[in-house]
Amino acid sequence: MAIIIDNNIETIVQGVTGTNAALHTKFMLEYGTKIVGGVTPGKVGQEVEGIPVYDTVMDCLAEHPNATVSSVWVPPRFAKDAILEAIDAGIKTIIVITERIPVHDMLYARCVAQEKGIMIIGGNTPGVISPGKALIGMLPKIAFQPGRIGTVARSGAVTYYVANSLNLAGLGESTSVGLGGDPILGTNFEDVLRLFEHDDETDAVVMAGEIGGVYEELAAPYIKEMSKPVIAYITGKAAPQGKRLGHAGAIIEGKMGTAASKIIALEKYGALIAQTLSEIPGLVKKTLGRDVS
Amino acid sequence: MAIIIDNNIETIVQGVTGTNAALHTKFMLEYGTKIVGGVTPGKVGQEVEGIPVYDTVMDCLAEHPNATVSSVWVPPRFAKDAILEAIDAGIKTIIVITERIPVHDMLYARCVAQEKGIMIIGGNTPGVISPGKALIGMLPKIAFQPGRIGTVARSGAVTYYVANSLNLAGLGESTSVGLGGDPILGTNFEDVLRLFEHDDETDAVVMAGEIGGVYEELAAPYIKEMSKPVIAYITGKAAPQGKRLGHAGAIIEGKMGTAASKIIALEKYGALIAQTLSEIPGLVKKTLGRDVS
Amino acid sequence: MRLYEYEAKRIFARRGLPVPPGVVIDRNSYQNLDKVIYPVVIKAQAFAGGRGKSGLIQFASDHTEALEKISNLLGQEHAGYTIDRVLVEQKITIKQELYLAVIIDRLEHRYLIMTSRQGGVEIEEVAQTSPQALLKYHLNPGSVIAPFMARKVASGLRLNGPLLNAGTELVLGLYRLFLGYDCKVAEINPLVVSDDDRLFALDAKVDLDEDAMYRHPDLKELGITARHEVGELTERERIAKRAGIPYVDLDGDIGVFPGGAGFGIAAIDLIQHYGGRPANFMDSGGAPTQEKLRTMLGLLLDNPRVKAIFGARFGGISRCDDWARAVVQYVVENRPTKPMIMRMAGNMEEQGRKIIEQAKSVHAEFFKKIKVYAYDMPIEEVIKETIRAAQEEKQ
Amino acid sequence: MRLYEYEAKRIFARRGLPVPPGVVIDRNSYQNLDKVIYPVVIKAQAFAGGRGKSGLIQFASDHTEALEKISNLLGQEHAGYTIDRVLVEQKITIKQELYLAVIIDRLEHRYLIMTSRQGGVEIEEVAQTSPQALLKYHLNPGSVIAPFMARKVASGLRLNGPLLNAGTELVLGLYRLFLGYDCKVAEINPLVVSDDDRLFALDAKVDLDEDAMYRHPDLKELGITARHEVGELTERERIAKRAGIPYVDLDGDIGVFPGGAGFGIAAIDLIQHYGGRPANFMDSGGAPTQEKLRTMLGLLLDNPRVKAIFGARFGGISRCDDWARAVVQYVVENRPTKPMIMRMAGNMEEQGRKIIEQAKSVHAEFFKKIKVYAYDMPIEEVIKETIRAAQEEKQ
Repeated sequence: MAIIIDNNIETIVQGVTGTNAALHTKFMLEYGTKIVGGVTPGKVGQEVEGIPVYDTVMDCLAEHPNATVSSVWVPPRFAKDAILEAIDAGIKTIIVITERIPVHDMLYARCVAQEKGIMIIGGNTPGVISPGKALIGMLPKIAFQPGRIGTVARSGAVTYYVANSLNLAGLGESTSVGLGGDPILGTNFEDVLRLFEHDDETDAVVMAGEIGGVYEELAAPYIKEMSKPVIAYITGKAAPQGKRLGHAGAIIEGKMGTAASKIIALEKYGALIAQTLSEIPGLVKKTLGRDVS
Repeated sequence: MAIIIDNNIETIVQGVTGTNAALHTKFMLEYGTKIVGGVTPGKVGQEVEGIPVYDTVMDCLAEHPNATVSSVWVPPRFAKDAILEAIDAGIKTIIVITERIPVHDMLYARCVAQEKGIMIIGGNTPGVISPGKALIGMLPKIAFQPGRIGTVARSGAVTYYVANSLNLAGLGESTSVGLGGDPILGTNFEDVLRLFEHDDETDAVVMAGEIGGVYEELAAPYIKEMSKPVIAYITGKAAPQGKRLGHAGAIIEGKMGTAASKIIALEKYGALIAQTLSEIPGLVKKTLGRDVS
Repeated sequence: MRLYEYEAKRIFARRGLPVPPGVVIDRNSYQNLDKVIYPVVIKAQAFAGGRGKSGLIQFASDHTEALEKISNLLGQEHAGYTIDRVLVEQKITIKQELYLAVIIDRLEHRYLIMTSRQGGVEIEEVAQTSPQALLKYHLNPGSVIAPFMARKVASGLRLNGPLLNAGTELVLGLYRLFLGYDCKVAEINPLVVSDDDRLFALDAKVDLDEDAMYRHPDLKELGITARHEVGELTERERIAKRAGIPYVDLDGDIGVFPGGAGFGIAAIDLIQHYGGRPANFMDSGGAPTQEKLRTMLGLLLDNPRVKAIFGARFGGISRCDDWARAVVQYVVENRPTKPMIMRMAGNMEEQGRKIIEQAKSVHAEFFKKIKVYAYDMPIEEVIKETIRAAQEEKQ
Repeated sequence: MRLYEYEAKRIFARRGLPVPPGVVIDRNSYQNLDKVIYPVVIKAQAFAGGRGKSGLIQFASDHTEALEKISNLLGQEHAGYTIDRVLVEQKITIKQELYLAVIIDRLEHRYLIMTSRQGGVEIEEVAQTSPQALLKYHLNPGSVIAPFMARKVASGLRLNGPLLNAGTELVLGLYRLFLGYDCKVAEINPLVVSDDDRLFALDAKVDLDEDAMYRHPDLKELGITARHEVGELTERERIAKRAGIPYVDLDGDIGVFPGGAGFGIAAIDLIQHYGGRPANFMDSGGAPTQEKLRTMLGLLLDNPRVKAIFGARFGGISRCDDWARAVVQYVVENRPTKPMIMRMAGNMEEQGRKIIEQAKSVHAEFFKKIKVYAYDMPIEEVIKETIRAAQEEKQ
């Protein structure tokens, strides 16, 4: 079984009637993801790509009691409420596509989720894909192929390029997880590394971090405990200080969050550092000592 | 061992520098209660009746780590904070003398206390006395004598008159508990009945209720489970509807909280009803079938 | 403290909750009627359930009809109170009547949002006849309400489409009003959907916590001040309130001068039990000053209905000597002629007794009808003697 | 988003936190100096630690001295930015310097109140040299602060007597400001006790969450608008911001036109890794419109420093055909002469390729220096080619 999502999970889409959400609902369905319902307040009775729309998550789960995963596509000012609603209704995994959620909102939602043992991924995640099984989010399916390498990254496009370079080298992904570009994340590198470590469909992990925050540094000590190799690719070496680079979380604040500090920490605990995207597949193959696909 | 307070407990006084609190600190000390410290913000270094004053409960407990009981005498607008402070600092029993605490404040404090397993008595309680052992609050010692009857009442003066009539008949009290006259109480009749039921120094219980709220009705079913007799005295039969009678909690709201409804409930579950104060000692003696002192 | 409908609706309007456009009219403000749009509903401002059945709610389709019905209502007596004001509102055409309230659940010690699709009737009735029609949502004290929670409530009322969002806003608004004004009850019954698919609070019931009113200075701006939980104060009650003395007028002839609220309640019971009729409830509170004690005595002795005074002091917080001093000073200054039968026990009893004995020896004539018993006299005997004294006075 | 000291102090003042009386002076408001009481402190408004050591904080005892020092400071360059304003404050005589801050603890994901009796120095230093001098109090996200908690914090600073209550109010106020304005940091360093036993926030550091500024319309009243986390925007950055495009000027010669912020960061790294110099960071965001894509291209091509463009589109959320259409339209309308080396892969790649091929066949002369590679061309090869193209252009 793949981590986080698999081909047997049932999922719902919050904010399903929005343009992006509707488009990607289509893509997800095409990929085979089991979307059972959508939620947009005030729009009960409508359909999106044949999926029924409900006013509340509670109403939706009343009709589809097996849904355990939700993706959240609502505008940032409604994201906190959408997450809290999902938790209240009994959703177990919440994949938050919405970007630029106010920091205090996300801290609060994260706190509630943690108290109740709920997994939040994101905000500003491109989503999660277990190639050939299920896709939740807006990752382009063309960038991924089934395989035995787990990948985890902060950024969406980097997630695609990492998988792309693995695929071009004949490797594939067990699951690819986008943590998200926002500064406060529901799930961080260490959480996902732990999942991959215990996943028997994964042989090695590629983690792609970027400037800002301390999630990479925090994960470093766990890498030493892992039985599986970790290849790390950190971006932002050329980044200026004190300026957000697109992602709300991608900023060097004072001495915190530089690419150098992350690389030093990861290397210290045994991660193999890739300087470029193109180095990644070579390092994976070298560390596994064999050709895997 | 008596219920709630005994001669070995150490106690502190919040709001100790107020006129009433200072006076009753004197009376409590004279009675033998072990007051180890007082708290009034901004007054560290002062003394009240030889007791040192601290700025915060935390500071006080740092010096007197064995104190487990606090009495709260601060003005109503500070009561919630004083209770929360006591809970935060690790106090286990909080006796709230302050009256007319805003309802929402008391509900909140009660909720926090309950989550943490802390006992609040009051607000607007005259206090608790275990005659001959300890007194916390402002009960006049002259009204009480050691004995084997537990008493519990909403009102202060009624607590005195009940004990007074027991004493005049040669009976005495194991512990007398004032629940308080405010509408939201930290501890209610049932809680105290349970304590008396399991107290081997108590043979029978006198409970004195009054109009307003439903605490008497809620306690009634437990009386049936008790092995000890309960004599109930309920006041407010002559009270008009919709008017607060002195105590914030003493009001008949719609059909709720009448003396009649309380008496019917209590009688149904086996309490003996005293129509007047003077009937109480006779009923106690009759039900115990002997002369106890 | 229960508000009149028009007061509750002023708070609603301030918080942006939808109420029908309307004006308040009393005997001096008939001109407000010029501002209404007909047809109108005329609602007598009184604390009464079932106002419709009692004729306290009327309809008018033009100015003449409205004027006639209003002047008819103003001044009417209802359940002991005079109707001083009516609320005149534009008539809303009702498509559906719902129920929405936020209250304190006294059993659970939590907040409770209650809704029902059966609005416009007494909610207690609904609770008894069809409890499944009542939806309940609990919240912890002090907690904010998340919008999704409000939406759940609105959705439970089966509001949908644009009405779902309007309903969500209304639930949010009512809950925040409940929390923000320290309410014990904030109820809308009926909450109506109009024929043009809008929501209106057709009636509004708000019950404030008098002890928290200091936190809400804006209530004064809205003309809302402290009074009885339900109903207006009498003249004596107003005087007492100003002096900080809990005091309620009753219709008997025995003035009650107790110490402490709880025993005050017991005292009026006992007087009634032994065949007397109390003239009042009173509470001296924790530790009354001498001045306050004298005001209290004045309230009783100046009341023409009062024939005799029952007094009791169990010196606890308060001291017997202070009490005795106040009584003596009042008696010497005011020379009351009504009998006063009292008991004094507790802290500083001996000192108090000396003060009274000395005053008696100097001013024997003022103390002819005044008795002050001690610890050994059961309180109920004192009550019985007061009842006898009152009966003698009447003859 | 880091505020200038004077902006932070305006928020402090609005919330009733004690700041020394002072005025802000720029080149056009020297007259404000008439309002100050001497002696004064003159503080250059710049984002820099250790302003004292860099001469950015000066003192003056009269008007002449103040004028001279201010005109000296205004216009100075500091760490890449011009000093446009000074804050002139009445000088406070300091008895004691303390430290107080509310921040987000990124490890614990909770709020953190930090205090130290060693104020006026960098707190990181205190944390390293005497960690026991740093007191920490955690609170859960979104939770209100109880007054007793604030008192505990003030008491931990060993404030007592009347200062304890002033300190309690200050902690309450700072925490509420932190929560109320969606701050990431609200810091007072030093918090001083003056010789007359009053508390003052002598310096103020506030870091706002730009993504929550929509909740605080009053910031605009205070003249506070969105900009870089630290520092002002360049002209191009301002244009980009208005168009909703994350864009940061760098000092190289290769314009970067990526899709997605994360790969934008990777791209400037890779350009540098292979010996090139990026001219900018840019992010097209989730699913950019064609108009936005054209604005982005314009920002790069109109920049005289830019010699060549590196472009990349991995069609995910966004589609290759939309991207191709935007590129073609821009090229046809603006006929850029700089080389553009790009790669397009992903969703709707085939359709996109057709659009470009067709345009090339019609307008071959505009596309001479433009290449659009496909899925099979590794992205780093595209970067290397762009670097070569830029070098050729320079010659």
